[in-house]
Amino acid sequence: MISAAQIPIFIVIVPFLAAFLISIAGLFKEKYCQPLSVLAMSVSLYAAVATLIHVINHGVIHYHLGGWPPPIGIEYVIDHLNAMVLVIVSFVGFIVSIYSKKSVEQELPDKIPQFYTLYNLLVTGLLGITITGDAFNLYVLLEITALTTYALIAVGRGRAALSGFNYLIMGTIGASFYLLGVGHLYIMTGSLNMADLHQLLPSLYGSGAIFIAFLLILIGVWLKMAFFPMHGWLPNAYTYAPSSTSCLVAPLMTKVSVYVMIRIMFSVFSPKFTFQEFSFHEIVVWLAVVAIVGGSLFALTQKDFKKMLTYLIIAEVGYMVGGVWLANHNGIMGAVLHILNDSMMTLCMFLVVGIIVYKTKGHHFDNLGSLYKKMPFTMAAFTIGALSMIGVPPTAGFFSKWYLILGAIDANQWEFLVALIFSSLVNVVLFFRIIEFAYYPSFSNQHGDAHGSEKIDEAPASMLVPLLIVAAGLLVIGVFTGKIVTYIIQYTIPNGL
Amino acid sequence: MKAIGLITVFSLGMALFYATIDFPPWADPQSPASLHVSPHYIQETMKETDVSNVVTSVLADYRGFDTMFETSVIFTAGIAVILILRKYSKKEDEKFLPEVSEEAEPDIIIQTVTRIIVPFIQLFALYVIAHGHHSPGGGFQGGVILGASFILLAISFNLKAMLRRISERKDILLGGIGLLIYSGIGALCVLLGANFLNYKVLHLIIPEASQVEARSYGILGVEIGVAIAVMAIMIAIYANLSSDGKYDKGL
Amino acid sequence: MELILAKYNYWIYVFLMMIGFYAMIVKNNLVKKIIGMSIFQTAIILFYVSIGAKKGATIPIIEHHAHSGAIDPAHYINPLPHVLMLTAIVVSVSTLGVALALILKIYHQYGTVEEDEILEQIQ
Amino acid sequence: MIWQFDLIILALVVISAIAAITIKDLLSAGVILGAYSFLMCLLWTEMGAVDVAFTEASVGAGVSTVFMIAAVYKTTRRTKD
Repeated sequence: MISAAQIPIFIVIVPFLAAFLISIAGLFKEKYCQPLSVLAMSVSLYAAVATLIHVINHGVIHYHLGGWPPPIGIEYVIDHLNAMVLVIVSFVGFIVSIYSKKSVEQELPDKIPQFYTLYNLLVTGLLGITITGDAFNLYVLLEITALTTYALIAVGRGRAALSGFNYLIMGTIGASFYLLGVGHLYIMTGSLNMADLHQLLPSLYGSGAIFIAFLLILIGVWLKMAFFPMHGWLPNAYTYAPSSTSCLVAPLMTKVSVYVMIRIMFSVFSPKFTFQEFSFHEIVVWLAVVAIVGGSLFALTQKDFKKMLTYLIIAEVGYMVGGVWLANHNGIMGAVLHILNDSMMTLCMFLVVGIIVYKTKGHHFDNLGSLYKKMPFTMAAFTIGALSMIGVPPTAGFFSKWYLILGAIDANQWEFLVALIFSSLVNVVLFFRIIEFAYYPSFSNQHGDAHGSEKIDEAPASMLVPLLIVAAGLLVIGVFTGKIVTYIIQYTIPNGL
Repeated sequence: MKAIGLITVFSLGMALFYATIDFPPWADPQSPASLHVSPHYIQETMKETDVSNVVTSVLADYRGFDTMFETSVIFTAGIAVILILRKYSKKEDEKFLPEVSEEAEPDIIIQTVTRIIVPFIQLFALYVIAHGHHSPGGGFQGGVILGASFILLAISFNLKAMLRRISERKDILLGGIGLLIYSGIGALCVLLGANFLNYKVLHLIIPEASQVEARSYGILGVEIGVAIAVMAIMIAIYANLSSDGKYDKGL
Repeated sequence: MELILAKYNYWIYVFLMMIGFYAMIVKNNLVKKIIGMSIFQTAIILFYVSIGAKKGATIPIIEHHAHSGAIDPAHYINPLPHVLMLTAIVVSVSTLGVALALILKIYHQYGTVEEDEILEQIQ
Repeated sequence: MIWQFDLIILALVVISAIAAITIKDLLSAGVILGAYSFLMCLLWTEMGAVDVAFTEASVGAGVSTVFMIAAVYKTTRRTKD
């Protein structure tokens, strides 16, 4: 009875319904929460993959919610770009929902139903942001993701509550700026639908209000993705969050925000406005350069594995924002490809951190001692992830960096090229230092009972299998980069660039 | 820090002020916002949905998808507060206790007035929910008022008195059920072969209803769902905030 | 003068927003930041409601005698911003609830709600 | 719409906003925020946004104020700014 045209709605609605079922199921039997969550995520992933295949074969899908045509109602618009992001989000959601079982049981033993309810709502929010074609609907979903993230971060240990509060303040400012920008667009045009705005706006380019609207939306989105001058909230928030939270939030939050930025720049406004009327793109690339260099340098000074990774996230945001604002084909292709690669690399790294926290109760460098002997599979996956972060050829990270470098050369923005190479060199130092720490026993127990602790002590299968899948995925994406570019990425370049 | 803050605030103010120069004059009937999309809602609402309050018809039907997520924002907040604050075991004591902790004597006048007034508040809330089609109001306002009547009970007696009427489990259950009503009506439309939240196909299962009336009933259904969810979550947030998540005597 | 009469409503919203934003980023007390946040969000709602206002129009509820015959859109206020702002109000109360829950948790951890005192304790 | 009424409410809104963030007692600040919300609600009724005003009266002026006061009761009224 359900026709194939209804498939896109299942991507969002299944995790959404599951959230309430989980909260009710949690009142009766807590052990059903995690399997329900996995089930919902797998249905969502299946629907997302089916949609992606449909988009590749037949082009853009429009889905009218409530049967109302836009701009009267809300519509879903799925093109190559967001079909790909949908698959990434639902894949990460699926992987982490399997992985989280042991980790949540250890860190939040009495709040399991609430955790999985919010988990499903968070994934729903991210999927909804990606799929929607309505500027205001995006705001509502932005707030769902924000509220769930504040709570999921704040239940961590130590400074988590304070970091969560700072994130709340910054996140609310970001969302309010976005809402204000949409209000400016609405007062000037009378529409909220993205495609409709794209039609109406060109006659208003040059108006001060439109310029301010663009600026407000950009600043709002930059706050959400922790782009350079507005990155202060991110490191503490992600470091003190529970491992399952950071595994889900760290790979997705910044990438979905980058997606929103691309959507606003090219689908609501146009490349002509963004790069000619606005004419700030060289400054933005410079900001990205500062983000990359600064993020890498701060990462060097850290003595904590997880905190180091959070600074690398800031550097990676610089990659993507810089790539988009290079304003040429290779730059944008590199940035879009990096959304895919970086979410997989970050996921891989945070999964490793989660396992280390599960086994050694900490993420400081001291906790890494002789891990290569204790957990060979985990550390093998870590090595693949590290090589990809550095950008060594067969892994995925190399290819997006290659496109970004080509884009920098095309745009004559040599500073961006230098920053990319500098950051790769810093990554080499960072990850080889960690490999060294993990190869030898740590200093603190070198003299004591070092011999007893060197037996293989691998993580449980429910954590290890997802990690190995992701690590293998990094290699697979690397090998099939050519296919991904021909079938998906090259369609994401806006018309009229 | 203060100087940077002031500079940021003033640059924001100047930017927004600069933007207002291009705005159409305030309350201008010829502004784009009044001409582009909104006339459709005003002209067609009676014909298409049989609801005379345009805000309700846009809220629950034309942009019903927004409203579903808006309700789930509240639900999210409720679960988030429970996740952050709720303490299930007695053993973890706080290091720092609130500064005002003297216990007030129960006041007979307040308690009697509350006893008399609460049923009327609840009756009014039900009226607001049911009459949202034709007058200001609807699920949100009604749900908040319903929740407020329980909060009034908790303030004038104590939290235990409220929890005797609506326990924690029942509360969370109601919150989930309210949202399941909303999204379930949407999913029912998909099962009947139309797009999500397209209430007009409900005429297949509602006896003697035309497609337009089916929309009207669909709107009423989701408003009831919203009201239940909002009431339950308001109670949950208050209960957690006022007792530090311990669900003891409250304020 | 014309300009002032046409725009003063917008300027009030800009001013309220500046007050709220100032409190959010400069104030040291966490509860004060939350109060600033409420003012900030309410100012945005005021802005949207101002977009919907229409001179010489009545509230957006269709009158009963108007059921038959054409309805003049200029006769009713634009309902769309109202709908959007119902959402925004709900979002602001949800954010407030979560923020207050976080403040309670922070207070139990550090015994104060002043940001500088908390940072001193951490160091 | 009566412009005198409009101006008085706008002035009161601005005054209560400034008072809410400057007063050195969190309980009072919470109550003034409730008054601010209620004035806003009057302003919106006057602009014809009845549904928004109704929601603000029940949510902003009602429940939010209760939440705020509950939280202040459970922590402290003291503030340095």
